[in-house]
Amino acid sequence: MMIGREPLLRADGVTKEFFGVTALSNVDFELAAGEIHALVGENGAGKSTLIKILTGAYRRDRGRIALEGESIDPADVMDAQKLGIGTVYQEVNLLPNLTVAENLFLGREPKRFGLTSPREANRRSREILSQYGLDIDVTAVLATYSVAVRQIVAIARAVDLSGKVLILDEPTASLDAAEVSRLFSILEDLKARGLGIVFITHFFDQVYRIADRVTILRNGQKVATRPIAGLERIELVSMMLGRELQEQEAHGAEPVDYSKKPVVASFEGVGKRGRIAPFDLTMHAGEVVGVAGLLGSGRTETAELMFGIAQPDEGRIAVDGRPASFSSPREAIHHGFGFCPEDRKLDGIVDDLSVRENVILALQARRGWAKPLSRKEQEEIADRYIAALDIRTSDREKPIKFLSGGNQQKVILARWLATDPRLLILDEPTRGIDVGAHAEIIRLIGELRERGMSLLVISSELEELVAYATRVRVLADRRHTGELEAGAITPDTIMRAIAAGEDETPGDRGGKGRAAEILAEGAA
Amino acid sequence: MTSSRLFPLATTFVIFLIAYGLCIAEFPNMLSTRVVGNLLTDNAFLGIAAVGMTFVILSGGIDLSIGSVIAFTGVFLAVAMGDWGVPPVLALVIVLALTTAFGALMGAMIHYLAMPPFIVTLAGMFFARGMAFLISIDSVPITADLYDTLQGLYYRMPGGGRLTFIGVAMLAVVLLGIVLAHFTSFGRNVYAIGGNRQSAELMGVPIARTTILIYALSSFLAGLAGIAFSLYTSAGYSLAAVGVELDAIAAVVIGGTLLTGGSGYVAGTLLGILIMGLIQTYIVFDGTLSSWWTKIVIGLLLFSFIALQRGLVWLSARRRGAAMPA
Amino acid sequence: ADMTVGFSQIGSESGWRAAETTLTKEQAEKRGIDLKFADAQQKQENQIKAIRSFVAQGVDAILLAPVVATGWDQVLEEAKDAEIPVVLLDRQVDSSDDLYLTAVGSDLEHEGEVAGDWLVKEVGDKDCNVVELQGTTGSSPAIKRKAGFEKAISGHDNVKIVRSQTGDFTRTKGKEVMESFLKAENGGKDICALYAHNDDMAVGAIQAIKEAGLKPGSDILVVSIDAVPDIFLAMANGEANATVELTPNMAGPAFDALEAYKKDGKEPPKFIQTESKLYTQSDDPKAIYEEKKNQGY
Amino acid sequence: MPATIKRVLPQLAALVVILALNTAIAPGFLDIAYANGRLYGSLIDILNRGAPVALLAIGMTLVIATRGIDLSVGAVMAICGAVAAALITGDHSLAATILMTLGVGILCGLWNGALVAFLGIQPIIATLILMVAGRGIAQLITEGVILTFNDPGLIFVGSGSVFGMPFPVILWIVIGIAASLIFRTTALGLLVEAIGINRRASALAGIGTSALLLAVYAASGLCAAVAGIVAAADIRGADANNAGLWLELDAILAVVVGGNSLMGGRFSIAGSLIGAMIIQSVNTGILLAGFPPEFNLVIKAAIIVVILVVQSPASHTLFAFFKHRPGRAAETPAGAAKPEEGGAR
Ligand SMILES: Nc1ncnc2c1ncn2[C@@H]1O[C@H](COP(=O)(O)OP(=O)(O)OP(=O)(O)O)[C@@H](O)[C@H]1O
Ligand SMILES: Nc1ncnc2c1ncn2[C@@H]1O[C@H](COP(=O)(O)OP(=O)(O)OP(=O)(O)O)[C@@H](O)[C@H]1O
Ligand SMILES: [Mg+2]
Ligand SMILES: [Mg+2]
Repeated sequence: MMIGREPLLRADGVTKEFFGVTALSNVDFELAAGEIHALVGENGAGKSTLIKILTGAYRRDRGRIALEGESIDPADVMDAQKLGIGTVYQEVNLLPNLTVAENLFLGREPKRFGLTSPREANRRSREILSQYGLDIDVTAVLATYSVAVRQIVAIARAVDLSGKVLILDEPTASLDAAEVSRLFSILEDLKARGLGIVFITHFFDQVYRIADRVTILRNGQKVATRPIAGLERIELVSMMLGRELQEQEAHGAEPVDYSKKPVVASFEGVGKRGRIAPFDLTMHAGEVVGVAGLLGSGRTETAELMFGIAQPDEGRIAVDGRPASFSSPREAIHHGFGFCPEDRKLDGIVDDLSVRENVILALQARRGWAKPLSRKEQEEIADRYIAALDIRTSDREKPIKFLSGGNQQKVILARWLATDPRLLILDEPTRGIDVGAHAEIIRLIGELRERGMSLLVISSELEELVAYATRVRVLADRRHTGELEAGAITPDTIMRAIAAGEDETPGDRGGKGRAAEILAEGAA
Repeated sequence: MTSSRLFPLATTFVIFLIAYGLCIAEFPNMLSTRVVGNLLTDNAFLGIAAVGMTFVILSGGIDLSIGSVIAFTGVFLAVAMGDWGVPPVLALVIVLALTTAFGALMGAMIHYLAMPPFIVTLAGMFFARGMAFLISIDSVPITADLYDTLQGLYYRMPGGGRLTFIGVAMLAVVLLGIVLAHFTSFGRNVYAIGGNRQSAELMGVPIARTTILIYALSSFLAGLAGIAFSLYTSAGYSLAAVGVELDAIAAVVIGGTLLTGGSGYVAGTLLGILIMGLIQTYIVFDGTLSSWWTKIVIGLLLFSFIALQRGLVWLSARRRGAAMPA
Repeated sequence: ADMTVGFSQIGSESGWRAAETTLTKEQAEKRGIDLKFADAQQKQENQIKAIRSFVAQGVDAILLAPVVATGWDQVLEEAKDAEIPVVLLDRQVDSSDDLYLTAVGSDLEHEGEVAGDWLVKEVGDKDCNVVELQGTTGSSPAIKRKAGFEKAISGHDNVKIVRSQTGDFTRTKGKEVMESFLKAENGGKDICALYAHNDDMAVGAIQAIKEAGLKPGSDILVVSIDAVPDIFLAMANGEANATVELTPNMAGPAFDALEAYKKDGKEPPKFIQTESKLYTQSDDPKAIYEEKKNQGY
Repeated sequence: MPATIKRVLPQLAALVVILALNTAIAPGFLDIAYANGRLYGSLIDILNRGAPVALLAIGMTLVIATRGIDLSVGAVMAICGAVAAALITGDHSLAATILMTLGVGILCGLWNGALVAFLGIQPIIATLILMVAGRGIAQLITEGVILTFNDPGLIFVGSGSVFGMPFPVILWIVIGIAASLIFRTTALGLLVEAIGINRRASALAGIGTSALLLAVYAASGLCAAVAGIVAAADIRGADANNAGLWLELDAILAVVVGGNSLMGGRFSIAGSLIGAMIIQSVNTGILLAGFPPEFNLVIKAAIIVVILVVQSPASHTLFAFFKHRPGRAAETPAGAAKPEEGGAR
């Protein structure tokens, strides 16, 4: 396309080592003005590292970066921002203690008479966010909003900051379909204005939908840069993995009557005022209940009540037919529950501890402090899951904070698998996980189900739900509005059920419009 | 809503009013302009220093050196004006420059050497008091005319209370602190660093400059507090203001600022100072407590304030949760 | 009660001060005076606050045991404006003397001198290396007791201070610092006498001397100041040689003066000096110990 | 374990340097003599005088590992010293006295722990309450006087000796080793580190964070109680006014000089103990040097700064930078401030 002309942003021979482990070796990268350039690769391939180097968050060991032909050397993120490069890093790096507006305008607060003007910042924030269909109180602190909202705010900030280049590292990891299409239309606009956009994702659909070119990284090396047009999907995957990927079975699970199977736990009229309306849910052994809904529909809240993180103010819980109540996750775990949380950075990883320690943490906590797992047992468990989930780490003793985002996610998953729970709740388990591992996790869920584990899986990825769910709970506006039985589960039916639920209970997000949007989206 | 962010602050204010009311019920004399004037004047130096401490704590740090810096300032001023014959105004300028530079140095060590603020400022605490000792171990009176003038500047309120220069200066510092915290980029950056240093860095906040400025500001205000203290006592003494850092920290925290950083208000600090002053005044008015009961009662009152505050905030969080549409 | 008196005490940093507080309360009770007690926790600012509160409260008189000499002008003036007489206890201030009614106390420098004179007499012409345990660096007793002692030994070249460190007026530090003095001075063989700015440090140091295998009181002479009960116990055992008394009953003379002033406006002298009495082993320390034991030290 | 030793190498190096300095200042510093059934010498003094801070540092290490801090230990020392003196002079047996005193220490710790774990009060303020009130409680017990006692058993704790070693030295070494064993041979160490690094995630993983916090503060109270008994026994009296005064700062300093992070997480008790000895060596060195006391604080400040600067991660980077200078000069300024070292959060 733009060949011949000087690219907007260009990196030559970028190399980066961390404590002797090579994360990037001799990577070249080119971004043209007015293009959307996808960056793909397995977990730990070096994508995030590359963009951190481009934006001055890391120093490179070797290599050259040029913006519009001029050699640049951003010493920190501020430098990069001044050069017109706006970035959303993988872990949503905003400040939960500041308001939405303050987050949007940090570092470039609107001023009046030399002093900052919060009023003006609030006004402009509302304006900006409305482009993303987000009508929220911008004077509330960010901590009160869900991961998804934070993600949108982060994107809005980066877009607003980027004069020339916009870099997005897995921006869509926790967005639903409607949010994604809104984001894409904004990206198209920016592209038309001549911005260069780097877009990292593990969703190939999205790559094909929006990108002009794609660069593939593998093991810290660049494999190729290709125009999307004419690139076969199979080819893309094999370039990324360095091998062929077995074709995913996209059909749903066999319709089996699970109601005959033993009941692991039942929840009757369990609810919490202001959080989630009372719901009934019976979990049988050997079934996977998928949970679908829009952002903020109350999926996470449902899980939190089931796991004792929040206490219901009404309803009955029974485990193995006996009444139970848990006031803390610890008690839930003693009943054989497990919960892999959505926000891995805040609720998941214990960042200074090693991969080994992170894996065995829940198991050890359940055994009690007096019965330590021996070092050998710990190593065995860790090694088993590092192999099973293909966790990319140079060493099981590496602090988890030095792993790539997707690999951290796998470690947290391993933590819960290691406890071998009877009821496992997974909140967005495949967030940020690459295609290879994604297929692996879907296979794993199937296997656990066959072994008789009961699973509740929350996911925004409908295809994924279709692949493993034996039934699907549908939530809208903090209510359980419906359920799809095995056999009737397709992305389209789920979408319709969500939309129907939204229409029933027009909530703060303007139900009608949303429902129409979702359906339109589903049709596209 | 913003009002919910201000809730802890409002709670603290209400607690203060109730407590004052209770005191008056027991000792009607406490409702006099003298007591009000005293609250401001007696706590002026602490208030000024606590404003600086608020910024430090908002950024997630801590400054243990302020008490020593106050002592150093006093001794330096006394000896400079007395023995060395430095003109008073010049001495004031020099001492503020010295303390500010001292704070900047601590900030630079904290940032560039990645050392914990607690320890850097602990060393700073030893150092500043040590320097005060080196200048003079005696308590040195200050006799400059400037001091007489400033001490003579007060407004006599009806009822005999005095609104003194240093009391008003403290209020002015609090006001400026509020503006600095909430209406400048520097203020935003302080909150940002306190929220999460790494994120702030990735959002382009100038960490190095802000950190150095924060500690420079704190030491500058400690210097100013030292000047207020020397006006208060007309003397410099190297053993003065021992433990003031803990009083300041307590005031900041009682005022609703989180020690983990990123959340709190300068105005809250003023309330914290007033609450602590009220506790002391109450104890003196009571006048029956032995030395040891004084300590125990201060501890208990401190505990009740904090527990009450937490209880109210907790209750309101529950109420607000329930008020949302189910 | 016909008179309400506010008493701003420094704190309770030592047994001596606890005794002063106890005796003051006793004296007040005996005379039917309503005493408002305020403990300043060693902080001048707290004392100033307390005096201001006393003024706001409208007491009839104020007793002040000032933690430091400087910085009282303003607050004393305020008390004077409110026509409340102030009596200083046990330490002096450097304010002009029309700001307070009178000061009751001993002369700190004189105490040091008495201790020094005793030592000079005791050793005669012999060479004597003295180690000194100072009070809290910068505190006025530390400064004055040091100066007084030095004045007493000046001119006697055979007596000289070879080491001087602060023991913070505490037993623990007294012991620790004495241990290092002993190490530094040839296991203590080069030390002839110890001068401690208070008895507590001396008591700690005596233990250190004993643990080092020397005999306090004979191998190393021990002289200190305050005359608290425990030092008499040590003297009775022959482990300490002399102490200079600082009486904790400052309130008695203070109340006398106040009552006289209130009754017929009689101005007392500006300084009522208490005696700095020297006690040695020949003063029947055992009996004095028994007598002092119950005075609230 | 070589890994453990490697971990404390910088601290050991610092200790050696300070001791070397002391030797240079005070001739005979290294001499150790044996007399009256015990060892004498400045080195022994350091071990002995450092005992209270070392004991406090053991508990403080654990508290700091949970991202807390315990300002009350000095006051708890005073309380426990007073309790011990009151009990022993009240004709209780030595065993009863010591057990009850330790119980009081644990109680104090539990109070702190409850404020932190259940009321969610920030540790520095939660423990500030007891720091202020505790000394008052101690004075209430002694009524402001130094409560002296003559019980030879209790005195032995402060100035007795076993095999020539002063008993306090034996105490802190044994307790230090015991604590390390308890925390390292069970899973406690790991769990404590986990809650210090990420309390939320730890709770979600099923760790009983509140119970653990209570236990850790109780342990700190227990250590303070032992230190309080040692301090009182040393001077044969409970000095409620001054026992343990400002020792909390020394204990925190010891923990940090020992290479532990105030941000919680990974901890080393051995490191803290060495830290305590470093601090005591500085103090003893100052005393031996014979400077006027006005200089004490400045010297102490300077030495602390030097030790910490040498230990700081940034200076390691700087050191590495000078050792093998990379190709481009512009690449390494202030490397430590970069997130790659600090990691996420
Ligand atoms: N701060 C760090 N310290 C040490 N190693 C690191 C650090 N950051 C990244 N790495 C390593 O560099 C490699 C590349 O990581 P990077 O985060 O760039 O992967 P990624 O392609 O973004 O993966 P993902 O899709 O999981 O986000 C990984 O092996 C990771 O362990
Ligand atoms: N788009 C939105 N607009 C307004 N508020 C939202 C939005 N999305 C989430 N929230 C808020 O975030 C909070 C978290 O919701 P919750 O975690 O239950 O959602 P969820 O269904 O789990 O969705 P997800 O986890 O995918 O964000 C809710 O209190 C909700 O009010
Ligand atoms: Mg990544
Ligand atoms: Mg969710």
